[in-house]
Amino acid sequence: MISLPSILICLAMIVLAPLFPGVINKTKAFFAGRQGPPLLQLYYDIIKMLQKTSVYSETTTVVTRIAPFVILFSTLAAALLVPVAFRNASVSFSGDIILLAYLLGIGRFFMVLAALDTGSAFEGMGAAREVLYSALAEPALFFGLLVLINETSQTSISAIYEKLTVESWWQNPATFLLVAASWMIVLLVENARIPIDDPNTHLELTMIHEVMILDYSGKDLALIEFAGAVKLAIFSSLLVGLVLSGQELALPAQLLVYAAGMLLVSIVVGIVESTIARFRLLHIPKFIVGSGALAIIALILKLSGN
Amino acid sequence: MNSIATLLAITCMLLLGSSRLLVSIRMVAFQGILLGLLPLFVTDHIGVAAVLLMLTNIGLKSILLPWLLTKALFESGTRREIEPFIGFGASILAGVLLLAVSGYIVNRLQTTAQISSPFTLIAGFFMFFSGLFLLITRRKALTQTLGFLVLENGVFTTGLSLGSEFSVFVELGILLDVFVGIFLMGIMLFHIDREFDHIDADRFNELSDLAVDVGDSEEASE
Amino acid sequence: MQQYLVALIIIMAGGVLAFVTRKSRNVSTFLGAGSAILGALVAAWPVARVLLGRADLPVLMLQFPLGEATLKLDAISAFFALPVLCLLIAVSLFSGIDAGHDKHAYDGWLFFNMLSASMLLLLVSANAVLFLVAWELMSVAAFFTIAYRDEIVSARSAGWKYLVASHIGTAALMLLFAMLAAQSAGFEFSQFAAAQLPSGMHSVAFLLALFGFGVKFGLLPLHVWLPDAHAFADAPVSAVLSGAMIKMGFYGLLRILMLLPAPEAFWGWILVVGGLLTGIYAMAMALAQSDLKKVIAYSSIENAGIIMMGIGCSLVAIAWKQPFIAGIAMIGALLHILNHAVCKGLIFLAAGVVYHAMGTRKLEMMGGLARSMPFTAVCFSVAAVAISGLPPFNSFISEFVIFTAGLHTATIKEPTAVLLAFMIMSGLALIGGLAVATYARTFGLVFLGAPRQAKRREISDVIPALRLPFLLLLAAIAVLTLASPWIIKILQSVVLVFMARQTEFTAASMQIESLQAPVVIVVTFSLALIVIVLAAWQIRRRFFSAGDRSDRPTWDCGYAAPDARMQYTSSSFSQTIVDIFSAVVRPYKHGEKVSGLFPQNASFRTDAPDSLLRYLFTPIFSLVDRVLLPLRAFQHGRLHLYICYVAITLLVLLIWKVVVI
Amino acid sequence: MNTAYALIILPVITGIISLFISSERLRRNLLVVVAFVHLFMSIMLCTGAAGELNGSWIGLDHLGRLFLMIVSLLFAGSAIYSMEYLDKHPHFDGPAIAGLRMPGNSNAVFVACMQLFLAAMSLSVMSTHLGLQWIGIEATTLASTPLIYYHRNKRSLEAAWKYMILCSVGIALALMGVFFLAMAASSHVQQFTPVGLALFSGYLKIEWLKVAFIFFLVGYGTKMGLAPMHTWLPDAHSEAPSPVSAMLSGALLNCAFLGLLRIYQVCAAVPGVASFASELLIIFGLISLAISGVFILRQPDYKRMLAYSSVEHMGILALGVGLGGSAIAAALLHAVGHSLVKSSLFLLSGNILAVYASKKIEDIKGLLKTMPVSGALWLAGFFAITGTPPFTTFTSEFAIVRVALQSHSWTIAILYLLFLLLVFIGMLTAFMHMSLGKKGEVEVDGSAGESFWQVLPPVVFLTAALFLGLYLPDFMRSAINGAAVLLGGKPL
Repeated sequence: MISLPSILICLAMIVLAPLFPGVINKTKAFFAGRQGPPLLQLYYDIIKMLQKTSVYSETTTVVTRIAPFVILFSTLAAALLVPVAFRNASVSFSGDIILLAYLLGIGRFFMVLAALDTGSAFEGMGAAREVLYSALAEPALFFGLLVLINETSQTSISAIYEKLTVESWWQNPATFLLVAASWMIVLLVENARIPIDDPNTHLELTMIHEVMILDYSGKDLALIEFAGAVKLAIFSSLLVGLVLSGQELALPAQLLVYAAGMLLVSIVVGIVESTIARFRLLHIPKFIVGSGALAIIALILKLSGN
Repeated sequence: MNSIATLLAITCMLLLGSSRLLVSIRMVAFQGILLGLLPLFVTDHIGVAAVLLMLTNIGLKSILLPWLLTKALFESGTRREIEPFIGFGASILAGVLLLAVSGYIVNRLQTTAQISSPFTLIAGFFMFFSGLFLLITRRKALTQTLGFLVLENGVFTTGLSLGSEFSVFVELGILLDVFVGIFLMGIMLFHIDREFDHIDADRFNELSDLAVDVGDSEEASE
Repeated sequence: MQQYLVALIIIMAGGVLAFVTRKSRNVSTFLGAGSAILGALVAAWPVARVLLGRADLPVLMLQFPLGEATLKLDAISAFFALPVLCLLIAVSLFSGIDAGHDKHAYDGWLFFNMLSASMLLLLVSANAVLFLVAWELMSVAAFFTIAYRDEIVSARSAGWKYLVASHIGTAALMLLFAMLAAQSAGFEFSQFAAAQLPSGMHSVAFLLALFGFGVKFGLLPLHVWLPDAHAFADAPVSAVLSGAMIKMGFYGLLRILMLLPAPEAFWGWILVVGGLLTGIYAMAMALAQSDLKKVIAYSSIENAGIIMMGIGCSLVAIAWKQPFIAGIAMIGALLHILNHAVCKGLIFLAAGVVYHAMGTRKLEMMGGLARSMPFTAVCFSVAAVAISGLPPFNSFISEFVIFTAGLHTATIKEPTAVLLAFMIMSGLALIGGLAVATYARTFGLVFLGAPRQAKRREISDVIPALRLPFLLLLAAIAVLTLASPWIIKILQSVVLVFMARQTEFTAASMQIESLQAPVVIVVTFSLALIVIVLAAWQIRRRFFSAGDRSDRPTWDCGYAAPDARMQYTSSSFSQTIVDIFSAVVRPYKHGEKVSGLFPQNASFRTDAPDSLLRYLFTPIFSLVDRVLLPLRAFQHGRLHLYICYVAITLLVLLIWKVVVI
Repeated sequence: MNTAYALIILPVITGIISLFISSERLRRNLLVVVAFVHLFMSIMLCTGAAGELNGSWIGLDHLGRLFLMIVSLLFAGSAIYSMEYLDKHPHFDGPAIAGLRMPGNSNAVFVACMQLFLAAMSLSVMSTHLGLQWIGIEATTLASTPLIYYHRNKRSLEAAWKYMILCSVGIALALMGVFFLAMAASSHVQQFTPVGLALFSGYLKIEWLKVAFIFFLVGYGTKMGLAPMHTWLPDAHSEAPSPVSAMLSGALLNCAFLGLLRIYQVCAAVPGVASFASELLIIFGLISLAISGVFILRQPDYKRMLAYSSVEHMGILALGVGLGGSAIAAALLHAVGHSLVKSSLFLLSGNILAVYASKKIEDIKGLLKTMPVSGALWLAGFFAITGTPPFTTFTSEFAIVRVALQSHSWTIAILYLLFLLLVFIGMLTAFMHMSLGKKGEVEVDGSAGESFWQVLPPVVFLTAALFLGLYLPDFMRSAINGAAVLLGGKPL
């Protein structure tokens, strides 16, 4: 159930989480032929913001104040549930991934509330989109999960990854590729990356995630940004656990492979962001549903397999 | 007694054919007399009761009721049945048809049971049918009354000719009922005449369910 | 058992007395509410004992025109009595106190108590006739509570719709029970269970039951009465209707299933698919609503859908001889019934308070209430989080259990099994996601942001006394969350009672323990999350809030004079989602398009009537109307033809029966 | 025995006397006194205190008991009710009646005819001899026609005329049936009573018996209001004064029904004919249900609506008897329940009419507000008449469905429930419109229709209907079961 080493690794992952956006930006900069912001930029931002005071809109209520903590801690709690470095998650039990998804859900719920709390047109707009896309993305995540469960006949994500070996990949690679692809899309959606959302556009009208936290500043913003980074890390390590497998390695090797995998995911995200243009809002739902469709195809392949 | 039956049938035919109400009333009265005489022929032994029955029958059906109806007729000032739903000629043809039908029925019935006097039975059925026919096809309330009377006579005749005789007590009761019924109708004729100043039964259609208010439908279809 | 009956009598008598003394408001309120609470407390004792397996209460016989009727309180009944009693206490407390100081508050005690009493009677009636009697008493009482504000047209038509729907359901139930009774010695459930139906009949019975009870728990498309009824009834009534009466539908379904032999797999499939469609449809509709209470009403339908999925999954698992899945799916469904009842009670009462304060149910006119009524806001938010099935509250746990059932189904290497798991998980996920959207929207637009309309009156929070019922329900939520592992253990016994006849499952074969451990962890996480967040927030407020300021307007992208009416409205919030479901949800859009550089002041509003009502039932009813109207010409008032009818009938009969022999 | 004769003779005498009484008050008191004496005597008879009686002319078997009690009870109720009803001069709808005041003697006629009506009904209920029964039933028509014409206006006259003609024709058919039955009964049969005939069922000529049954069915069916011969019923019931409508619908229809039951009693004893009779009864029952459903939906006139609901319930009775088995007992129970509920509804409609002076449903709003007691009873009556538990009507209707399914005739059961549903929706729409809602634009004072004596009978009857739904006293159970057995059915 509870494994201490994983907790340590998990903590490490959390601490290093702000690194991955940096990697993504570096990749994008590379493709753009620019030098780009430093790798540790997010750390600098967070530290800087932590020293600043916050300014709240006069319409806001306690919801705005409390939301950052909910977001942060629900994300951290979720982080405890992901398998890290090919080992069991810090806490693993039957159906843990459900809890994971819903912990992220509560965070999202409060972010939406905070957005509505400001009573601004734009943030409401962002909130509306956010709830829609996540509502569509969650099933896609579970479809992929179904494939894995049926493959390994395990109900805890850690146990699933434990059973998941190279052989199972060889047996039906198409299936797993599709699942991986669909989860990749889910990652992009959940972390508001291109082509779903553009973290650093200038036009609030087109934003989703960024516009929701428009009125946050100082310490609160720092917490939210950090939570965002952790969320990215969570999904990345889910992907890593799915794609790579290093159960039989020794601990140091596991750590290395894992770290490489995480970086790889970030780089892939960066490549995607720098090659694909942001979709029009109308097309995004189709895109997400499409990711679900990928998983469903995988499911069908799987079933026709056995 | 077959002659009586024949006479009965003929009266019915005339009833169907006649347009003048007075004539019709006379016919019915005549029927009353014939009907009163009929039991004497059907039953071989004639007791006091039978005679009593006969007298009341004649008294009521051929004197009292016709008198009442005639009075009503003059009160209402209508003389003749105007354009019935089925014309008089057609009615007579229909009458012939009905006669044939009754004959056919009696024919069938004879296979199942022996009937003392089939001829009267035919007449009875025929009167029954033509009574119904009058009720359905004639406009005037008065004619309907007559039709009902004929109908009753038919039933009575049928009963007699089937030889199904109850005790005088019952017979009298039946007779009384019929009489009071016709009497009431006669009374109502006066009222009808007073209220509507016509006695066209087919113009009584104030009470019907043709009219529907659309008010509730909104709530229903909500 | 006697004690239970005494409780019934107390409640009913209180209602009658309250009606008699309705002239003096306080007395009748005291009698009505008091008796309801007292009765609930009295009934709670036997219920608890049965539930804990302490006592097997003796049955009670009642002489009826159609033979003796048995009253029996078994585990299932006892379980379903819980939501009723819980809500009865809280709601009577609420409206008792409310009626005390607010003369517009609900005070139809006679029918309120009648409703409660009949529900409690329904639960213990083990005889078809008695069951139907209780069922109809419940329905009729509910009708009067719904149409209580009968001077309002919409309330009347809601009542009309409700009663027609419920009567259609009852007709199906009459057919069902008559069918069962026709095959057995009498009207006793025990006799039904003993009866030998022809094999096909079981499915017919199930379908009839599904139809009859589905009307009550809002199975698509029989739910059409539900939104209006809940919207136009007073808040306490809606709380009881949605929290307790809907559940009676499920009780009936389970009761019938107990009388039938082991279920066919396709029964379960019907329930799962039906639940899936119901849930998604309800959420899509909820998002399109602009009426606060209708949103909540639709969410009741959605939760009914989730419960259906749970029960359906369990039935399929029974057919597949999968004790564990069958067990936990049913446990999840039952747990969800309980959780939903509590949360729904809470949120409806809160909504009622909002309605009374604002004088409107239109979401478009609300906003910023969190400032003026913080307590209500807290209650509403807790209930909202809970109902949308998010941690850290109770509804998440029940959904989690059903999810687990889905996960375990997926481990079976059968395409059908995976399909089932697929439906359950995708359904729960999608419904859950939409629920999040719905309640974020509702809470956000009602309580957050700036008020959307100029205040008509000074809006104040509930009076202190009135907080009591809310606190009770909050406590109930807390208990249901924290004690859930233990509750699951109890529910297992209930489920075993339910499955006793059809299956040979035992506590051993069900091995519920492997579910308890995860639930314990989930509870721990929830608790930890709450504690840490609150602690962190307090610390931040106490020590790190130096220099924070909240005196600036919301950043509106440089627009100089932002205004409350520029906020995102409820319809605009849900538009993006509603557009996706435009196949089923067809909102009316009133208003003209804004055009030109300097547009005239335009107006725009939308409302979304229930599509199935609009496109299915209204056409059917008007069709019947159109078919039947011409037949009225039969009664044309012409005596001659009337006589003709008689003659023709006679002739037809003679020719048909005599001549042609 | 003498009591039995007294039951018939007494009302006749007093009725004739009351024609010549000048004092209005005395006359009415006489009516009430007679009613209660009659009730008392019939209770004595039914409890057997006056000795068992089964003469070849007048007798009282279980069937008779049941229906005699109904008649007597309802009459007592209507008598009480009419005390005040006669005082009021409700100004009726339609210009034809405006400012019409009833001539003084019409009350005398009313009172007299009421009592004759009672006598006739008692006769028809208690006569075992079929010819005698026919006389009784025809007499009921004669006695009730003036009652329908009580209001002395065009509409009531028209209604009375139609009633008179149609019922007379029907009854004539029934007489034909009596003769055929006599023909069917060969010379072996000593007494022309159902029992007597059933005794020699072996000797009955089947052909003739069938023809006789058809004539009885059409004849008494007309009087009983089975569709499509029911056409007189809505007119008469809606135009007659309310206490009379109550009697017509509650008692008279039952008398005609009893007439039908008597011949059915004979048929049930003959193997070949029983199924034949049942089939016809089922068919007519369903037709009546359907027709009433059609006309109750969107019915603009509430008294007519009640009349059509009577047609519906007669249909249920026919259906129940036709289904046989314990459905017969259920049908008899239903007859009791229907009489109680329907009569109280008609009495209440009188109260409403007196206050609102309109029979149009749309003119009437917010009964619960304007006349609380009557309004509440009106709604209660609605739930009772639509067979909502726990009223006794539900018990019988449910039992009938069960039997229908026992004989595996799903179509019958489903059609039956469907028509009931139709009726329910139609009546619900009307009753909701009338009872609920605001007071409406026309200001009326409800007190006019709320006097104690005009509310008492409905209260009593509805309470009885409710009580019977929850508990069936032994004497009733035995009566119903005994009657059912007479008709070849099973006990409830």
